[in-house]
Amino acid sequence: MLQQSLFIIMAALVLLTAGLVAFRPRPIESAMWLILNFFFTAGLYVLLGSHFVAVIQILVYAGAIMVLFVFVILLLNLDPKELGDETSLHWSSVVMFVGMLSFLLLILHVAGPQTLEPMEGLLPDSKFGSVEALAQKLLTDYVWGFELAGVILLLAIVGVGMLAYRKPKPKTPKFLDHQERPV
Amino acid sequence: MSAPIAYVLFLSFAVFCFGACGFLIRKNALSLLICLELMLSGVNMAFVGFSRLHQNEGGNVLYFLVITVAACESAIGLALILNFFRLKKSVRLDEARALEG
Amino acid sequence: MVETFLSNPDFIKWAFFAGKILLLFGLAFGVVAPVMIWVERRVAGLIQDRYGPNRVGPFGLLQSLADGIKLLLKEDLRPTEIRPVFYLLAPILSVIPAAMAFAVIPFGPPTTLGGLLPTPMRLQIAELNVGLVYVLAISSLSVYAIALAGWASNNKFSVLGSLRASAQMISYELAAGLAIVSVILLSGSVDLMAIAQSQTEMWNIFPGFLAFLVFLPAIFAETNRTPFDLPEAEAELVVGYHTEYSGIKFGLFFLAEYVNMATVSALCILFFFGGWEFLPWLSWEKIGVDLNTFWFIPTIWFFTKIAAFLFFFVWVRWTLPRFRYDQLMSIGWKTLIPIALLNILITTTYLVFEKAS
Amino acid sequence: MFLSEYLGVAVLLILGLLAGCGAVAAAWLFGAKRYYPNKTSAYECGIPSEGAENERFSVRFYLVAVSFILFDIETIFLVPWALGFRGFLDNGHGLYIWTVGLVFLAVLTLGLVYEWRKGLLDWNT
Repeated sequence: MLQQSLFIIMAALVLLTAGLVAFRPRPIESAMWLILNFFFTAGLYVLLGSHFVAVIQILVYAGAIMVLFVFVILLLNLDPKELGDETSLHWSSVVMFVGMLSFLLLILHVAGPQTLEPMEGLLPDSKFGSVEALAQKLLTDYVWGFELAGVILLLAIVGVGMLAYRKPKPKTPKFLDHQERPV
Repeated sequence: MSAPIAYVLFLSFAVFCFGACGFLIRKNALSLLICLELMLSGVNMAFVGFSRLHQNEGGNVLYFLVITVAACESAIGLALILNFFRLKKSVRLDEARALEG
Repeated sequence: MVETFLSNPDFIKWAFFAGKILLLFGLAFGVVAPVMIWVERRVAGLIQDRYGPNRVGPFGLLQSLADGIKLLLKEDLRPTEIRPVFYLLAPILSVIPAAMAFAVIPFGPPTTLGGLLPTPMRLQIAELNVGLVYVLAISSLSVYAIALAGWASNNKFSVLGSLRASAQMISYELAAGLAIVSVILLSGSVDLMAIAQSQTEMWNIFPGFLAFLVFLPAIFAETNRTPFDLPEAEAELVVGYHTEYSGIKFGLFFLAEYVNMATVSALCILFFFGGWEFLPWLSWEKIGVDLNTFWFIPTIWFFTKIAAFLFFFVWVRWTLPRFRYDQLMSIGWKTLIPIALLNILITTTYLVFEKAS
Repeated sequence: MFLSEYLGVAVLLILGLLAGCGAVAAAWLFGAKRYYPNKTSAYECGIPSEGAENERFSVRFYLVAVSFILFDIETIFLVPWALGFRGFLDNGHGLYIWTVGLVFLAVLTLGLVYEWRKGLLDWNT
């Protein structure tokens, strides 16, 4: 029973921070709320039993990707008029949001009531959610995914290299003093 | 005895909806990418939820692949935003009018 | 009535749990930080052939207490054009990861505390089986405090200092992560208790010397200690990201730095110097120490190793000169990371072909 | 059952939070508050600060953060590989796991070499 109540609390916190991320105007605030959201999602994954995934969620999302976002927000150091903070909360988006949620209730109703029973507990010695079980699965069935992830990372490195880097113009002239300079 | 799969799915769909709504109503590029990260995090929740339901590690492995794509996507997205900022001196999306007829 | 209360296992389990937390939290925040301030200034005096603080209390022992009270009572200066929420959030955000990092550090073999506990329990606050990755995750969170501190104080020097400090911490965290991968290869486990127990015969520093060569500069850079503390250097950047902080907020940054230093040196000992084992080939069992009665000897030996390592931190600070910023970054990216990748290659090839033969 | 492990983490989180907020609140409570303009202006070694308050900084910091993410994810993939290495080694698939890991490492070392040659890692500014 403790698990259910903890799950409800964690889910409520995740939804609260997700709403704050979506509807707070300034990017630095929504970035901070998103970091909190990732923490509560990691807590949710712990409740679902996958410990390694929860720690990776903190390490990669909250510890690496959001650092990049905070860096760019600090780097650009914009004052509000350049930011375009005002959000155009249009009634169409509210309707769309409610439509999506009701659509989900429809699916759950069609999928059948058995989705509402609690998932059966883990066996005491089951290694679900640990690093060994994931390593076993990752390196046998999903080896091609493992290699292709490396290739995707390489593509991203090359892409960023092309997009964001300009060769600095050589400030000092190329000619040394004793060489003559073209007129 | 963990929570039913319906709760996990409902939660992941709701987080995805928040991300999608934030994506549609924001006017500056940085918040756009932040809401995109929120949508990806919602999708990850569904993967882990199903992985827990069938007690099979496949969902967790897919979670890893989605994280790789999310990181590469936000890296490239921010590179584009930096170039856009270098051009237009602001990240307001209303400035991006070059393609308007 | 009291015996039944004392002897029922639940009470003992929770008392043991609370005792572990109080011991580690009290040690880290109450003992390590003040004593380290005192040790740092005394050793600096020793190296520069002068006295350290010796006015307040015997041998100046109460000096750090006096500093603490002074910091508390100083004026709560708040410059005008700061961003108030993030200005106050930054010192708090620097203390939280420091406090959470030592949750998984084991400080002794599983014991029954000389018969007090019904079953042998682990001397570890949180027995996570993903302990190592948890430590990596928490140490990657301490970048936020520095980035926010610089940006919130809205001062040119502090913004530049905070960007440089976080860029340095990021690149050396990467080198530390790759060094830890080869430690996992050597010890074959991610749980910190298992890593320490796998080193009874051979410490990891002998097969994994290259990994240690990468890990040591990485932990110096991660806690912004010399020779990697350019962003905090008084001469260059006016104390870098905490220029606008004064009083206890400034003190919190240093408290977090010292606690991080203790945690990181405990990790280095666990990974490479065999945790609480006596000597490389002389584990406690070999010497014949009966761990049931003398259960506390490995723990005390572990804490003396940490103290030695902290002394090494201070000793390096007052002997080595500071790196220039481009040297510092090129060391991080162009020497440490290639060496770490090379080390992974060597370790795996050694393991495969040693197994094959 | 397994939740009690995370209780330690939660307690330490709360203790850290209390220590931080307690210290800041104590400073706010005890500290004197005599502000006057030249004390509360930004610190410029005494001379009034000139130059734009938020001029732009070089894109170098962005490049470091991006390469950090991409190589951090490489470390994430290497952790399960390093852990599963011994298991595969014991039941005879040593060479298989070796080649899998080495291909992954080679691809990403290629990325590092690309960054090195293109000059993304130089800090001559």
